[in-house]
Amino acid sequence: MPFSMDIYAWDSFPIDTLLFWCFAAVMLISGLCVVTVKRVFHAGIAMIVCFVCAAGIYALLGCPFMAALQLLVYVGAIATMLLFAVMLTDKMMEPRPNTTFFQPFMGLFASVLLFGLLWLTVSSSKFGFAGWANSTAASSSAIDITSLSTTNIGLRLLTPYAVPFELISVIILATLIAAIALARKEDRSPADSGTPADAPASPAEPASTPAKE
Amino acid sequence: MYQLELHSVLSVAALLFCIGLYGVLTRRNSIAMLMGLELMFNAVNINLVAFAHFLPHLDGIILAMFGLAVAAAESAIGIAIILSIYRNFRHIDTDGINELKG
Amino acid sequence: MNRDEFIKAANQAMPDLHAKADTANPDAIVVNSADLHGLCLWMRDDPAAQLTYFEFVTAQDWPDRDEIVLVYSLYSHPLGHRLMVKTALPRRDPQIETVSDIWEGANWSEREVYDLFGVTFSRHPDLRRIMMFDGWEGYPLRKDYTHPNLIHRPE
Amino acid sequence: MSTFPPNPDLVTEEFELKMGPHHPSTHGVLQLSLTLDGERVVACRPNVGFLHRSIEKIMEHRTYAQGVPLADRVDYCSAMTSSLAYVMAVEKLLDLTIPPRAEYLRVIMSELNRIASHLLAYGTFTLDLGGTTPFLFGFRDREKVLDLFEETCGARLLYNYMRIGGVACDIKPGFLDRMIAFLDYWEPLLSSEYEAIIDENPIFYNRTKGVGVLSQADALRYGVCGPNLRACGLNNDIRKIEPYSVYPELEFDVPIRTEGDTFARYRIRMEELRQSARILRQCAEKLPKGEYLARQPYELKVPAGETYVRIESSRGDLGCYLVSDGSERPYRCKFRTPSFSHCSVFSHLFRDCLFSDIVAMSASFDIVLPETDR
Amino acid sequence: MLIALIAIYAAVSVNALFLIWLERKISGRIQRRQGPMLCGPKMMAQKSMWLGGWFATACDATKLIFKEDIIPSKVDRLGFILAPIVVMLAAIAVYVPIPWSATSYHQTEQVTFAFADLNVGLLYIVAVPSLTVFSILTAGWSSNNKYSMLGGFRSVVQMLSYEIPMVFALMGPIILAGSLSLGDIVKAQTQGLFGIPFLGWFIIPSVIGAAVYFICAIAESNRPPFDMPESEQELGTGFNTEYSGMRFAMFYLAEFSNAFVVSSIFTAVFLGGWSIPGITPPPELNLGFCILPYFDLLVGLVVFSIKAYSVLLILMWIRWTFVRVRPDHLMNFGWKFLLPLSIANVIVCTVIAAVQQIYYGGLS
Repeated sequence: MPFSMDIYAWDSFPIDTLLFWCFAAVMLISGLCVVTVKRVFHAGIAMIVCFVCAAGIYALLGCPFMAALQLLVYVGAIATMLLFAVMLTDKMMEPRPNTTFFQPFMGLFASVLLFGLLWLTVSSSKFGFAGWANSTAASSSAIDITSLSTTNIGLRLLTPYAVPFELISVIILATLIAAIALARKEDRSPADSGTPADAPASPAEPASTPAKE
Repeated sequence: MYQLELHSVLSVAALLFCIGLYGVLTRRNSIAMLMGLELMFNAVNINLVAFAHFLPHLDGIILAMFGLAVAAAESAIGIAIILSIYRNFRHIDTDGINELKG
Repeated sequence: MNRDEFIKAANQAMPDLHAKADTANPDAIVVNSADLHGLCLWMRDDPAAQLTYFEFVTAQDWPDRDEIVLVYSLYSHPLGHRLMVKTALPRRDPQIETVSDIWEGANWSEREVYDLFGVTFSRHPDLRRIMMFDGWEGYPLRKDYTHPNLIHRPE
Repeated sequence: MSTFPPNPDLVTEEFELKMGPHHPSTHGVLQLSLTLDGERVVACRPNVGFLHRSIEKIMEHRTYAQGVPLADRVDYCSAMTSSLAYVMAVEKLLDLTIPPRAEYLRVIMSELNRIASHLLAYGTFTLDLGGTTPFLFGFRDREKVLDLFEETCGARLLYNYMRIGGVACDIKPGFLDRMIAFLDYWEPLLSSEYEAIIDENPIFYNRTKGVGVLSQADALRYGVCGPNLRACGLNNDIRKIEPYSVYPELEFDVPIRTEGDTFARYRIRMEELRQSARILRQCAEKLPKGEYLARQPYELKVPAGETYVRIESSRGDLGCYLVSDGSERPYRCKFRTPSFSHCSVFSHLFRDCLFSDIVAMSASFDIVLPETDR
Repeated sequence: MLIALIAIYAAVSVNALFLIWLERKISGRIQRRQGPMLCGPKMMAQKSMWLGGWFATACDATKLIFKEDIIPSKVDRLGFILAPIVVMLAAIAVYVPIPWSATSYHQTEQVTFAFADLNVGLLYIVAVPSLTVFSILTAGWSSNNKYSMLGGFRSVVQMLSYEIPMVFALMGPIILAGSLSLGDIVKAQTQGLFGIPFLGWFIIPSVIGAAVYFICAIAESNRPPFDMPESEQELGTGFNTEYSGMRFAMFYLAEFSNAFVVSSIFTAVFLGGWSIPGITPPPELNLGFCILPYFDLLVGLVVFSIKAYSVLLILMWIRWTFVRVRPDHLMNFGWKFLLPLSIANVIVCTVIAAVQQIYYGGLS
């Protein structure tokens, strides 16, 4: 058994392109599942499969740091939070019809149109990078910005991009406080906030929208 | 032909973006809408990483990481809002929530 | 304090009680069911008696005398003496006031007597069958209790 | 008491959870219907009666001698003491004095039974908290006690050893030496193995200190007895306050603690194990020679009358209220069992605590379901 | 490529089987009984207690495989089936970056012998358990019974709140070694600290980090004393109550392979992987050591497994002596005690790394 992976002969067979297309295919299929599946919990699971494949694609595109981060942040935190939200709000056993008659076609039409537009711009443009790359390579910063190794990312992150890095931490702190404030009972808010917010069920289903359940 | 070209990655990301958009537009359950939104964020990140790989320039990844952080913050706030809506209306159908009194 | 002092103290504390000594049980007094609740209150609060520990309440079914005799047993830890109180109730529809407001321990014992003997305790917080399931009819520990699939041993 | 009052800030919904009759930590078939608010227990309603064999009804159709095996089954974890209560009630009605050797044999057997039952309690209590090793220590040594029982009365759980007027059979010649050998082997283990693995363990401390505190007033109001009441600081050991059989001649002391929480109840039982060993050593020396049974006619007729006898079983004061109408069958026989009142305390005690506290507290009360349901 | 994957899977499952047997023997020994003695050749059982019954886990595994695994009717089928698969996937995926040994036979410089020595090794190791978090959540929710839901929520809350102190605890060695890849961390540990050759292991400079990581690792892999989620006494084996047969075997194997992974990461990061203090040559010097081809590879492998199994024994020893922790103590302990401790550890390690850098010309 070859004792180390990285001296395996890569170039004889385009394994990474093949892998890329597998990941892309699985990602797109699970993406479709997310939008079409009846039960939201299954949509959640499909979304997680999609995130994992995206992490695979990042690894293939030469930056494993981003792949690990994606796994950690998206699959570990955001997806778990979404699943928690689904559990809190969804009644498991009675799947409800989720779209009215005309709505899917409008959405379909809009997104297909957008995709056509994007596809045209992408395939027609010629990305002439050769000239551009070496012109910026000799720029002032000591870090070699062309090699995507983790140490370079770290250095680049903290020297030229130090300010946005701190800003991001402020944003996350603000979200933390906002989320906690939202989760508390609203009856703390001043009395004139209309119907008491924590009445278990809103007094009357708004007559305008017929109950669709 | 076998080498990976940029525009193939970009088209995949664009397709994912459109799927996310379709999800946001058609889904009635607001949590599923949020999931569609997350798909769109992912598509954007794939684009950024693709440019970082082919250019090759480091800023793509750094921007992707910032994008990641903001997406996480945004979905946290989204879920908090949805849960407080659920507490008031007992359901989270996007059609049902149209009064502003709150 | 043995039984006779109890009777003297009880009669003296509640004039229209006229508690009598029980023949069969050496340390039991007999009281009529109406003023049992008053007697129990006195027993718990009186410094001489201090019967704060409720042991059990049970019943004896006497079909020939057509009565159900309730037996309350109380004990006092500080003073170390015991007193048993007996009252007689008619067999058809035995009804008595609950003592679970005086001692919470009585709650479950009274539910058991209700379940097995059919004595209803008025003002009992949660009078349900405790041993049998709720749909059971009949009171098993009564002497004349029969059940379709009850097989008597050949004498 | 580490209570968890409802948090006014969070809007939560309660849900009903039946910790049903078939559950690993309810020590038999007890159903606790809990209303939970997330991890916090809002209210608890124990339902009993799943193991009701109506022993009192059957006793009314059996002669007095046939009642002894039935009395064993009232509390199968310490069968000796439950049949002892019934037998002493009958003897009190007959006002029969039994030979001193039988008295001593009865005390030896009930103290051995107390050790076996407390070992069971120690094992299940630590098992419910998650420690599997102490469980095995407890049961390994309990086997040795059961061997002693098997050697004398041929049974390991329901011994049918007590008789009206004495005991069923005399002990084998080498019994006392084997018993002393067991005590010598087992007593040092108490501190070296049992308590060493559990007592100084900080996690055990956090799980039991200040959990399930029962004040003395509440305990008395609900009729709690035995080690659980001694944990609230009241000496209610019947062997001391109403000494019966030969206990006045034996000197032993009664462990008392005042905190009244789960840890106190656990400590009381461990101390009682040591006291039982001490009693057994004294009985081994003082065992007189002579008759072991004052034989009674099979068709025994008991004069009409009522009596209530109370003895200290391993779980508390076990009473037998016997009514006889002169025939050879008891007219009414009521067993006042400690677990019945301990179960009724649960609804008062399990409020504003955590779901995992329930397991610790119910295990510390050492309730046994046959006693509760009779 | 494919052979390597099959090799990992085979090694992991055989290892997990062996671990289950070892666990039962150790627990037997602690409880002064013999553990499984019956399955397996008789004469070996007579010879010594440790040889008896080594066939037990094989019998268990085959029993579990052939047992009919029931899928209860009211269950969300997709989540129910997917959860054990993802748990097993995550349990195996974590093995990839572990540096078993190193050899300098071929190249001029030491090459770590691992399945794939990623240069984001430690981050990958922290990222993959988030898959187990998701699968436990789905298992608990989709088996649609109150107990498993409670168990699922408890385990997710526990794993999430112990992930943060774990990451901070691992930060110490990363700073000291200057790289995320496990191979480099082990190489950095071969040199001494402040010039003294023997103090190379990272457990010496970041002792607090080692202790915090050890506790968090126990919590992450749901092992006692933190096994509140699947405590039989309360929740009836928590999230895997409804599982039986092969699916339950998957959860069980995953738990044991997690335990082994955790102890091997602890050896790699804190106990100096395959290096024997003082004897293993620093990475650049490669000649003197390999007498036979791949000899230093074998020696490294033996040293690594000795250390890994000793840490595993401590894990098992803890499992059978401690009582279960109550969830709210768990949370207080995690957030209020471990987190500040691990942050303090990061500061201590940065100071040591700085001193190392200035006076002794850096580690890696």
